[in-house]
Amino acid sequence: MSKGSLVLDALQVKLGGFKLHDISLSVEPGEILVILGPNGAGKSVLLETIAGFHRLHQGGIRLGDLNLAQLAPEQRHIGFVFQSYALFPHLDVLQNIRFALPDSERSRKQGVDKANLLLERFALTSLAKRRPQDLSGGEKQRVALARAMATEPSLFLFDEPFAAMDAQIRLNLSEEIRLMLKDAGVPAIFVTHDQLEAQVLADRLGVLHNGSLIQSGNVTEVFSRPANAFIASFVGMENIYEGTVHQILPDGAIIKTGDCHLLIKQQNFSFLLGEPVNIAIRPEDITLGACSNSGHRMSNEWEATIRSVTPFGPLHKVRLEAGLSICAYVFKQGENGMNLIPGARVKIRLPAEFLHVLK
Amino acid sequence: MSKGSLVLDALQVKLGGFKLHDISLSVEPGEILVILGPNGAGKSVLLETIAGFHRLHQGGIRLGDLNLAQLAPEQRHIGFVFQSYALFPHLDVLQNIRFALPDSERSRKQGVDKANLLLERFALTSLAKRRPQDLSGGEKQRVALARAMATEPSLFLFDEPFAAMDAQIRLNLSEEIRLMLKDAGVPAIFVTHDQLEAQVLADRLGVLHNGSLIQSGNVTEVFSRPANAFIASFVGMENIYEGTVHQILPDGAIIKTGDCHLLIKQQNFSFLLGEPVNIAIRPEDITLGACSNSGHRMSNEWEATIRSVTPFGPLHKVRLEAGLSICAYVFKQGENGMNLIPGARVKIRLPAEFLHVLK
Amino acid sequence: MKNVTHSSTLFLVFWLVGGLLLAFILVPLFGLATNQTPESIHRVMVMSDVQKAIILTLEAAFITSLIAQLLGVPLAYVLSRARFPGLKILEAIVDIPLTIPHTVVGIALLISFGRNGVIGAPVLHWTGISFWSSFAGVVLCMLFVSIPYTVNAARIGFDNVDLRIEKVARTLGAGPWRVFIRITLPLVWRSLMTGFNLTLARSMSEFGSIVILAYYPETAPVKIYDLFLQFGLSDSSAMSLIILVLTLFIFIFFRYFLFGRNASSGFER
Amino acid sequence: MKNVTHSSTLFLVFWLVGGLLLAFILVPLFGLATNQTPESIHRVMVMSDVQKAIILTLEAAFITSLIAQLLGVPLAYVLSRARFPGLKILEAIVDIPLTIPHTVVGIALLISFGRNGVIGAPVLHWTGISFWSSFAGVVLCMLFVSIPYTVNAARIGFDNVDLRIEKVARTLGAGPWRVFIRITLPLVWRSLMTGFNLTLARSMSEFGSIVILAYYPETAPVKIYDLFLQFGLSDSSAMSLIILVLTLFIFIFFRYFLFGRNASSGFER
Repeated sequence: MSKGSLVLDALQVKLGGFKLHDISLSVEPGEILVILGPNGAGKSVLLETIAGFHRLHQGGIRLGDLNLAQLAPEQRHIGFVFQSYALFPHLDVLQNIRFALPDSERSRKQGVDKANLLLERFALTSLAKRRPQDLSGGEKQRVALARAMATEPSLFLFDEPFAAMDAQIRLNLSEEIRLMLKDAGVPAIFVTHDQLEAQVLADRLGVLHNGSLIQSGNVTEVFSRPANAFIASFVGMENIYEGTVHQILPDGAIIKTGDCHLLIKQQNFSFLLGEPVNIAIRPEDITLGACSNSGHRMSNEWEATIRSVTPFGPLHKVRLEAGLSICAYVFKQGENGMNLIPGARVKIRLPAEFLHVLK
Repeated sequence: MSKGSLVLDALQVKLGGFKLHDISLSVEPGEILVILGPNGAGKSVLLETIAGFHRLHQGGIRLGDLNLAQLAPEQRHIGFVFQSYALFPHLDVLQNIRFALPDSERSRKQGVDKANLLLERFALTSLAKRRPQDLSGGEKQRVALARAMATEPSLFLFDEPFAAMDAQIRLNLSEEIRLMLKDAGVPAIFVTHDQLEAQVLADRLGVLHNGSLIQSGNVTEVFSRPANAFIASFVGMENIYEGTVHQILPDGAIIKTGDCHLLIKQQNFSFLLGEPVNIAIRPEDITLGACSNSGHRMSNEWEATIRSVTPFGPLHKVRLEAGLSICAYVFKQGENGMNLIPGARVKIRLPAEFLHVLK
Repeated sequence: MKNVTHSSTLFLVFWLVGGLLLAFILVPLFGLATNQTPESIHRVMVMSDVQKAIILTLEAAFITSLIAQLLGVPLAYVLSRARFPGLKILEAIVDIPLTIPHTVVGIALLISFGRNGVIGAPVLHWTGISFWSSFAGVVLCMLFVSIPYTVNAARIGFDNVDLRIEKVARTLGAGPWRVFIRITLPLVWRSLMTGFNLTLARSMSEFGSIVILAYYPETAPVKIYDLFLQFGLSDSSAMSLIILVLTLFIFIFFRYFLFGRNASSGFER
Repeated sequence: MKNVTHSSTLFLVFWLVGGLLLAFILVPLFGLATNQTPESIHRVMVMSDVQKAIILTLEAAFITSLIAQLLGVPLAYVLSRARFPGLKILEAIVDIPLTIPHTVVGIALLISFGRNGVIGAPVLHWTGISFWSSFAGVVLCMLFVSIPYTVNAARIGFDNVDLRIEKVARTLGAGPWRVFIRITLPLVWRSLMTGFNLTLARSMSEFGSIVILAYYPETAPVKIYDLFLQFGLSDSSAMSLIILVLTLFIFIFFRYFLFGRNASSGFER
């Protein structure tokens, strides 16, 4: 296994009416890059281009010292895990794995040993004679990973392998993949449209939209400081408001939205006085508390009226009205002596450090 | 619209190799019953039996004073919303709705007025001439609901209408459906395999597994006191341990699991001394705090070691080791002065009132 | 290109082989076209028995296709919707006409539908219609050999209709007939037209059974054979070209203009 | 029953109509069977030219089906995988033989592949093989009329292969040929067999083009026609029954025993 990093350099692909625009990125050995994007963003096209199934229009792909763009797919040594795993339905588990062995090993003792080791490592020994259709989702994943490992890949690509699975199973399988990748120590790209999956898997995150990489960075960065309103809403930032820059402060600004003035703490504040902006905050970053009179407007504290409380997995989603329409998450236990029923008044705080200004 | 309640009386259906066993339930006008179950549990079969597409093997179906079992599907006045909505692809929105008008109204002014009212009520007036393939998911849902309302149904059935949609959109549509059903004031059954959807929609919840209704009750009841380990794991109770009844107390018991003794508060504790049981607690019910020495074992408090912390939507999922392997959720903000990094020691508390003993 | 880089030797070899096969289909057709003179075509075209044969063929094939729809669509629907042991056998019966040599079809139809046949005799007695050497006999032969195309095309259409769409129509208050006519039929319309076109083409092309049951009145394929036997290639090849152009015209008309792409392949993709 | 209660008048009426159609297919076959005496069957069966015709037909149809696979499968694969303007035209060309009357096929093949034909003449000169009144001519006719069945059945198979399976095989280090042979072919095997069976059946049933290009050596359908012209129904119907039983046996063998259910319908469900 060579341990070079993957570098895409201003990659362009044209495919029918669809285009990938100037994708540049790099992934280090042992790093997992998650590409997050809605259906049709070009996620699969990007992976298949790296794997050699689409002609480059411009740009380059390098893996360590290798110029991948010159090689056929079978020469690139890429472990590609497809949606639903794409196991060979006419071969059993062992045959699926043996297919991936190099020609020189396949029919020799070395190959048999290697296949057996892989079966053992992925806990598949007892399933060796099963056909893919008789495997569970988790077992299929292990076969797909074992098969990909048999080629000793220098790069892993994952194309939404969990698309057809239940939420519960997904998360367990994500964790399994993460452990295996960390162990393999090669670069990996994982594409998904599921923000939860992205969070669980990503060392770094890129957001793909209409064939362009519109933001990349670490997970916290993208999720709490999305570059624009599209990303904000795609990563579940339910509270997005239009406003204008009211005053610029040394370490932030005051934004006017409706009747409210919101204090923002943000380094490198790059907007102009009076400029229209969007302002966003994640529901889980909003603090709710019992009503008191200590709040004052400039610390982003108000009284708000509860409009509805709905269960939301382990949380409750609370919709509030306070001039702005606000959505917040709280744990189930009625903490802090609050009375969470529609119509009740509570104190809310939008911490200045979690408020984020975007285009 | 008649406003009778739906009563299923020991209903049995045989369909090829599949069976529904003795399903008894009732749904009041204005009430939403959610049937939760994995794929293949028989959820669709149950709904289609109520709608008249499968012959009853035994048992009865009544809606108010009507014996539904004697009627053809077209005589039952049921608003059935199918997976992906099953709009008529060759008809436009208005024609879809007009198809559902009674013969006596369809070509008369009364029918035209009614169709227009429905278009207006569901904000579809501007889409009246669109074909289903040109509608978004939310628009399709509104058409499906308007079409079902045109028949003035006495019962609503929903068969996983959101199956093909993104998580974000699902939740908005669930809330929309809930409002409409409350307004219509007829009984409604909604089947799903998604626990989040179930929580958002349900007045009452039933769990279907292998053709049997294995638990029913209100949402909190099923989610925090599942009847058995299958339900517990299906509703996301990640912490399930095997143990034995160690001591029986007036208002609960002490359960021994591994080296730990757990105090349980549970009315009507129905297990015997020494009996093997499962014991479960939801991750969000576990309290984490900074380490101190005040905890003592009998209040279910320990020190634990953090194994991993992974982002989980708005929360962090913390895996801990404390004799037992424990999973807990915390908000992102490192509250309570804790230091949430792998290897750190924290205090955890498993509140006795949230620990639940099951078979 | 469909997502795979196709520059390998495999695609080169396959294109060469495929091109050979396409040439094998096209060469005889071009050969037929280039072998004629305008004069010979004109001479054949104005022959009244040639004109009669062509009109007869078109009429009979069209009537056959209509009857096939009337009888075949209901069968396709029940085969698509019903589930019972023995279904496979009924499906196999529908395909039988595809497998029987055409002259065997002619002999079998002659025995049952001829003047003394178990069906032919009573029909002749009660209605005066004879299948021997008659228009009815031509239609009978065409119907027998082409019915699988109608049923199978309709069947594919019905199989592809989402059952939930039929079910939701029922819950909206429509009985089975209204659902079938207002919902199901419009959804399978293209498949039915595919079947109609295939049935029309198969009917027009039939020769072996017709030549036995109803040599007269002559259909176009029979007339070509007749001309070939009497005068060799000259007139028969001129008439062949006329028929070729006519059938290709109908084929292209159905496939591209009337019912959209792929409508005539019978194998929906 | 497939989820819908089928007790309506619609299903009753449709079953009646469908039953009528099934009866229409079966009655002539039973009529053919019951019209024979064991003696007449025996007499025909031992006729050496009848035996020769049957063996010739089986041989020619089998060879045709093999050639069709060799030429048709590569074409089906490129049609399934390639995307380019003009693809629709190539697809249409493949279907042309379905639409041409059989005697027109015979005339067209005779012009191009006859002794003086643009292809027939050089082939005769260089290889000594004549298509006129020869075994090669029989295979030629069979191939022309049946090639769409091979290509379309294989095409359906290739279309249904998940492209991701071929792609993943490439990423695992297999070149295009290895992927095609080890992965794609096994996955479409049943479709290829379906095509083989349909091609075999279509080849055995052909009469119209053979009777023009290669009346001799006589194939079974031609021999039946010959017997019918010479001796009327007696011997020809006995031979028809023999051929019917033979073809149905092959049909059932392929459909149920050798390649599993549905293998012969050509319309995969």
